[in-house]
Amino acid sequence: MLQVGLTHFLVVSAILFSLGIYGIVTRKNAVMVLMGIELVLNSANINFVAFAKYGNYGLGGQIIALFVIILAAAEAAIALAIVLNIYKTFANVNVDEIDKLKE
Amino acid sequence: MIGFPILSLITFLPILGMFIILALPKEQPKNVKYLTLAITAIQVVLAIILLANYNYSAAGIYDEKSFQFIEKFRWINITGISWLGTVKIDYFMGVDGLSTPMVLLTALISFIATLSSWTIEKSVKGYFALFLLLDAGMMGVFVALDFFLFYIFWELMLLPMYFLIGIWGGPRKEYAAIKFFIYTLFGSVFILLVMIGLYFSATELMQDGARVHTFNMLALMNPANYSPDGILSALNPNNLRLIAYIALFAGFAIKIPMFPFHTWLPDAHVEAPTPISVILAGVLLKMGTYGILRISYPMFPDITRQLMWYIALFGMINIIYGALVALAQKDFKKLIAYSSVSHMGYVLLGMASLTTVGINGAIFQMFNHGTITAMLFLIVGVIYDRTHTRGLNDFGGLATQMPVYTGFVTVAFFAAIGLPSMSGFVSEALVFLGAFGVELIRVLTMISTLGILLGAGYMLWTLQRIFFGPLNEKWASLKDLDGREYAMFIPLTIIIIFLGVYPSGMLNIMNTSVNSLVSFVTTTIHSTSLGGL
Amino acid sequence: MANTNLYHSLSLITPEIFLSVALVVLVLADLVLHKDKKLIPYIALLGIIGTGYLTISQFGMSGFAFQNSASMFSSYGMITVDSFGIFFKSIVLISSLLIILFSFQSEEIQKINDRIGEYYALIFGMILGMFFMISATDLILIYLSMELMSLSSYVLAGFTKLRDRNSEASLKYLLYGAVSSGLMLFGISLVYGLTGTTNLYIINSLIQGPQINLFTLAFACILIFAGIGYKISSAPFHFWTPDVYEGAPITITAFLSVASKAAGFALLIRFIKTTFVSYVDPNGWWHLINVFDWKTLIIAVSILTMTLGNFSALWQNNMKRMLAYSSIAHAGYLLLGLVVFSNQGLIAILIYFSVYLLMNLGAFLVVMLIANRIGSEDIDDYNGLGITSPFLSVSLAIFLISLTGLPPTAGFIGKLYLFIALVDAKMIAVAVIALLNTVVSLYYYIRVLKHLYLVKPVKEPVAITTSFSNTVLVSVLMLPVIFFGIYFEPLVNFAKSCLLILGL
Amino acid sequence: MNESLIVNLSIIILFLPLLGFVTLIFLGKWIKKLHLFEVFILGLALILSIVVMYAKLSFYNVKDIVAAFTWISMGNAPAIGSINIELGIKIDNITAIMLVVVNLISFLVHMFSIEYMRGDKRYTRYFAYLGVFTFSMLGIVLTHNFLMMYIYWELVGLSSYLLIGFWFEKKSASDAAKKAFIVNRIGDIGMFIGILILFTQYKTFTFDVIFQQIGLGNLPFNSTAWLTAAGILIFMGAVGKSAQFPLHVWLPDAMEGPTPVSALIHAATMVAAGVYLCVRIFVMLTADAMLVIAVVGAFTSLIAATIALTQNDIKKVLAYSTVSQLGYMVMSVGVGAYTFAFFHLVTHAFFKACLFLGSGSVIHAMHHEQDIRNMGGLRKKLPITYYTFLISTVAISGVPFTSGFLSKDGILAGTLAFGKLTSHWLIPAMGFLVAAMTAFYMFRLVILTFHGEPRDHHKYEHAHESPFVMVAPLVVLATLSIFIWYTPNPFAPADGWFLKNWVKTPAQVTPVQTRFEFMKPSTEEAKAEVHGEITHSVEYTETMHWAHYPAMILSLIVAGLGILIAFMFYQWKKISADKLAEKLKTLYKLSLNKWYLDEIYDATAVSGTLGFGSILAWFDNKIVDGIVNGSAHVTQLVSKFSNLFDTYVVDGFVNFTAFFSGFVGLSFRRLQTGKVQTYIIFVVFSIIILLLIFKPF
Repeated sequence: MLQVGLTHFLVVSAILFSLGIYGIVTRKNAVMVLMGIELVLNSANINFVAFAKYGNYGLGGQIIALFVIILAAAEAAIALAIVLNIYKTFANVNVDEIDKLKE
Repeated sequence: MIGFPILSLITFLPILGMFIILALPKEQPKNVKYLTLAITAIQVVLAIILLANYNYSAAGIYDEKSFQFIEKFRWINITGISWLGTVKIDYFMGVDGLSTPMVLLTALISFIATLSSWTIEKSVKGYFALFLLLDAGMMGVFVALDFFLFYIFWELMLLPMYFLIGIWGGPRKEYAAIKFFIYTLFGSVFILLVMIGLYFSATELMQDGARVHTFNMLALMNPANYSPDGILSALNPNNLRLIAYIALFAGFAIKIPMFPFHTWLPDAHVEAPTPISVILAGVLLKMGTYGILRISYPMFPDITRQLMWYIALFGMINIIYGALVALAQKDFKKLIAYSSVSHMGYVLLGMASLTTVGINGAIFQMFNHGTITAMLFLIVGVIYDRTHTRGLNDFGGLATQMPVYTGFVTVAFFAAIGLPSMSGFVSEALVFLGAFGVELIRVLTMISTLGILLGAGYMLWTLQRIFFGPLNEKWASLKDLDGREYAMFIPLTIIIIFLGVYPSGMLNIMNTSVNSLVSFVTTTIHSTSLGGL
Repeated sequence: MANTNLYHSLSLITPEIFLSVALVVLVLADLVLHKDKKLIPYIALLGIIGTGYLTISQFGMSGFAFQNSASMFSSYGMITVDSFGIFFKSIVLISSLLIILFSFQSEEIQKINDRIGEYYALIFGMILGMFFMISATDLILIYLSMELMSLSSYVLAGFTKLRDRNSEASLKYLLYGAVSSGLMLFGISLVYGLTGTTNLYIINSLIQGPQINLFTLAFACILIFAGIGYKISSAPFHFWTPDVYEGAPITITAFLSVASKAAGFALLIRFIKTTFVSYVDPNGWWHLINVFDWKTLIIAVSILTMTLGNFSALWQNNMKRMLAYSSIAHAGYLLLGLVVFSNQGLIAILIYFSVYLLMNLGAFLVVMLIANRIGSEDIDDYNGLGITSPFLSVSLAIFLISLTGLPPTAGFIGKLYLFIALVDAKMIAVAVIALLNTVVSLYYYIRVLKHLYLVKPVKEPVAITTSFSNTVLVSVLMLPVIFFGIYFEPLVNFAKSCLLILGL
Repeated sequence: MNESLIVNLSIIILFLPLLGFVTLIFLGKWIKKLHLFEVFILGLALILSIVVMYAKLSFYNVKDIVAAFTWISMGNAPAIGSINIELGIKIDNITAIMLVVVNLISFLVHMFSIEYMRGDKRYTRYFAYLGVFTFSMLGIVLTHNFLMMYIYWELVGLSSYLLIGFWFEKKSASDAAKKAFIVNRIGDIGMFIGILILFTQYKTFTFDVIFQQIGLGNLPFNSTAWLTAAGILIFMGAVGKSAQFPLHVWLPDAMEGPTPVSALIHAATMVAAGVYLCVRIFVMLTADAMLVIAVVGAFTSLIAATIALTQNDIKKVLAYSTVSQLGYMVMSVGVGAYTFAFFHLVTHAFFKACLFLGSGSVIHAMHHEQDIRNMGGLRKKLPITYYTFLISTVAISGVPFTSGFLSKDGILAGTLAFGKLTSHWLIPAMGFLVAAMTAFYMFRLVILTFHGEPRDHHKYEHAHESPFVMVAPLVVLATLSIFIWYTPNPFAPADGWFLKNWVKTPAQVTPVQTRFEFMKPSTEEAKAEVHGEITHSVEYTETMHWAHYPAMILSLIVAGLGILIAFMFYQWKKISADKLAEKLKTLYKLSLNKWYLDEIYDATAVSGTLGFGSILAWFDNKIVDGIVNGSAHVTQLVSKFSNLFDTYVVDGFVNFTAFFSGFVGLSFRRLQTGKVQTYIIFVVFSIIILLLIFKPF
């Protein structure tokens, strides 16, 4: 019987983290990039909860995860507003085409 | 002694003048000029008062008691939390035989340069405001006895100089100005670094018995003040003292300018307006050698003794190289600029000798080069004002057209060649006498004597190309000197000849100090140097 | 017991509470005042002044707020009030005050007058975030406060929406910032996993034990440093800086370049000092716990930062962008104060920051005033302004000279103290590199002066007259730059009195 | 007449011409006929100097009068002791005589110039320059130390420069002036280094002190080699000023100056200063140094004589003859014939000044024609000039009853004695050869100029004898070329008052082992020498006596031969000069073109220096400055690089990431990335790199 332990959580978290980074750097659509960011945040959340659970650290980890989730929501709200704004100005939300500011 | 703070006055008077000028309405260029003239004239008067009250037998150099006109009070007084120590910086000014000639020179050259600035038409207010700021900076460098204060004045001149070249200069002024600025700043950051290093290596005994780190130059000269674990203590195994010396020297050498750091000079001179060239050649270049004598020598006597051959070598290279390159110039001003390089080589050579005669000669040469080269640049300015060309081959036969001018030119040129009866001869001769007496650098000295031949070569060739031969018809309507130009040339000519005939007039001022400096540099053993160098 | 603890904690964060109230008042005022929003900036000013009063009244006070009574380390709280924090809070407040005053003058901001309430509310959000950043000693609070600040600033960067580049700046800032904070959070989670706590003091005592996985810790440290490094725009996390600085409204750029950086630095210093320093010896040297080589990391980063910043600035034609790179370079200099790991270095940072505040805001102010009139931040459009607009040009010259670090300006004193710290720590090579960087920096600062004074303008440059209030504002920044350059005793004494970082 | 009066008078004599200079320079513009003031001053100086000479020679014949004061004092210098540089005058017999010679010739030249220079646009200026020259020359004569010698040395160089280039509108004149100054400087450098050596050792410049120290065995750097070197180096000054080979090239060119100037400066006085210097330092010359001096002198006289044979410019012939005669004097010092060197200096000054002024008179009469091929027959038109010129020519040729005979004969005797004592026979051989050539070319000059038929009739018709102020000096100078002024016996110069009473060879102070064998004193002599009683070894004196008559006979023969041949060629036209020239074409060309020395110098030293200067200027501009600018370029490049860092390098990372991503197979699509993402990629990679660097194991 497979015993689910800390390592498994950490592996999942690492995969999520990597996928998140990958998404951030490869996705064209700004919304998809934001999704990548969410993945990174959630990988951290998994860490927090897993550590709290398996390290017997009390409830601290879980509470932190809650904070992060709330914050992620706030961030998403602002981010989407900005993306909307971008759409208004550039008529698309492709992050690689928004490069007027350079050099 | 005088009842008023003469050194502060002579230093900060121009700054006061600057503020007055800035407050003046824009439409009064004449008033601005007269005000500047008045201020520089007062400076000259103050310099004369200083000289009149000067005690010729006080040495100065490392001994605070024998400095004159001292002004010293606590400027920055940060009482430390125990582990930080205290920061105490003094506002410390004073003069001795090393600085007095330079103070006189600065006052004189500023005055002459003001006269020469009369032709400035473009943004007169700005020009003279910057000019006075520059004046203050120069004066400050020569009277400061606290390294920190010295450094502030040292850097203070950079900016006005940049603008004075950059705004009122010739066609490539921007290039020349930035080159000057970057180059000198490059040099001065090394000075800054060594200054901080010295600060941490030495302490000064306060009145309350505590020892605190210090920027006081005189304290930094005393080997007893160095702690064995200080960064520039001779016990430091990494030869840091040597490296620091070289860095400091390089910082000053750029100002001199010493080969191979000299390339900013021709550009700066060629592009700068005449009065600024005059200041540059007359005073600014002296700061480099003054700094070496005031700071490098007494603070690092051990390294100085160790490196004297190299200093002489660079002196020799400057002399010969500058002269040879001058020979090849086709631009009058560039030629004079390179002749400056050559002449400053004598100063280096004289300093390298570490003898009374040589160093007396070096300081005297600093003064003389100041007056003579100032005159040479004024000469270029006069001709450039009238013809707007400086090509050596564009002239010919001007002696017929402008006899009085030619007369002054002849005086200046022969003074530059080192003709006896003019001041340049005495200083060059003393330099050679001093340097030749030191076996280590004798061969270098002998090679350097070629400089007096080459000097005659390019100067006389120039004289011939511009003034002799049939008159170039293009210039048949040139006017000879006017009253203002007489006023610039006559004082310089008188000084050049007076000091050529009676050099003791200047030598006596510095002699005591030089003797003291020489004995200090040649005999001081850094107590912490036992294990190191 | 718990209540007294709470009261005690609240009494320590009165400035933050006041800020929050002011924030709410601003939002409400924005709702209430539909048409005439003239009052709002004054409310903001009052808010800053009130906060300032409360902050200053805390001076000399020190203590922990929100201690975890359940823990064995009950004496350490999430928030630390000490003079170090108060120093940085003052920096933040002074710059906020000035930014609000700038906003009065900025034409960019005048154009969005209908949304002015949001503008100030968001600024207050940023300030609040910064305040918590400065005093936070708990990783989670650090993260949250950083996010609070960031979220407000993302919006502000694109607030005016007057040009494409506003929105673009906003988006870039957002994406970059979100990733950085995400990385940082991941790092924090690792630290939490290693130690079971997020309190810096407790982490400090725990990592001195033998059983810590050093590799994980190093990974976590680098991730956290990436998060903070992005805030202080140190290389290699600085890439957002030029784009955002150029795109954002100039007031916000100025604010980011000073206040945000100050908060970031306060955080970095406090984080490293609290977490990784085992003790401070009587001579003021900080002794690092031997778990991660912060010293080498920061030396490398600081040299890289200043070099990249300076070299990149050389070719910039946009003043804001140039100042952005210059601010990167200055972050590099400031990091130098940290690499020596001593109180001497800390003093240098504090002095440098005080000076940096004046000269950098001054430079931005003049750039803004010029942009108001000529509608451009392009350096080529500055040609000939030196003659037609002497006051602004001279003051810009003074600010830039001070940024270069030449005497007799305060910038020189800042650099001097940095180099003094370096030489004191016998880090001569680093000092030499930094000095050479100074020489490089002269080139681009002086380039501005060249355009102001030396280059002949193609068309007659406009004469920019400054209103009385502008003159006062510029002078308020310029005079101290000169005054502290000549007489820096009060500056140093002030910095010295702000050294205290509460620690073990 | 006491000492202080003599001193004071000397100082007055010294400064009178300077007063004239200053007056003329500043007031010349406003006051007319001011030049007469200068002439008057010179007359006054002449009278005073005669008084001084009389006083010195009569009352203080063996005692030197010295007066000095401190010019520069350097206190008590560390490790050196007190250094005082003095100014002062020393009047010995030589000085006293030179004072008169200089003032007399100067006065006569002034007088001559009044008419000769009339109408020149810088008339007053000319007299001013003459004044400053006279001042400097008197300074050389009067000084009591090396430094002042050097100072006045340079000042005469200046006045020479100004006067050669007086007609600076002519390029050749300003060229010549420049050349004179620079070539002189070459010699001066040597002299200066020599002085440096002496000062370094003795901390003084004063002749007497230095000589005394050498006499006590205190040598420069304790080495006889350095003493020799010092002697030779100081002699280099004389090589320059007295136009000795290889620095003689300036003197013929210096003839571009006004002719009276040539007479005063470039024939009679300034060029003789080199010889005067040799005479001054004679006592410290070692055998090696003397040999060098003798060889240089002999070679110079020979080479100049060969050139003079073929020159056609009247002044050029005289110029080369001057060089040749100066070589004679220098050679004389070298062989130890000290007294005759000085004697010849004085006699030569008079007759050569006369020759030059005579040529000036001719040129004046011929309206500035200088080529002797266009003259001829002027004897009738210019009788006084002719006769005075002839007397001087006879004198320089060494015909009995002239002063030239006396002094030249002494020199030749000296060389002969030297040859016998040291077996350096080449030196007397050259001496006699030169004597023959001198007689030849001088008479060639006289014949071509004054005898025969006029070759340019137009100019001849207009020629007329010069006015009184011009001929009077000629007459005076010609008179002074007669033996009677120097000795009652025209065949025994040594018996005359000039040599017997006034000028005596001083005692050598050099260490005995460094002297010529014949100059080493015997034991008794050594004792006497200390007291300055005996100067030369008995052996030398005896040999001189032995050489006297053979030298006289030989010199008579060679001079006669030279004169005879000259007449054969040019008067009687027995031999065709042109044909001979054709036959000896190479030699003729060599001589006519002055051995191509100017060309060689131009091609080597001058072009070399200028070329080197150009190369260095290029080096300076391109390399030294280039390094600076190069570093600026590199900086700019780096900045460009880091500036483009964002765009390209980061993009590179993107591409790499694309490749990398493709490699792991997560996406086959080509990645479309924007700028923000590239930044983020960079952050991620930075973190990885940092982790790799800072991983704890």
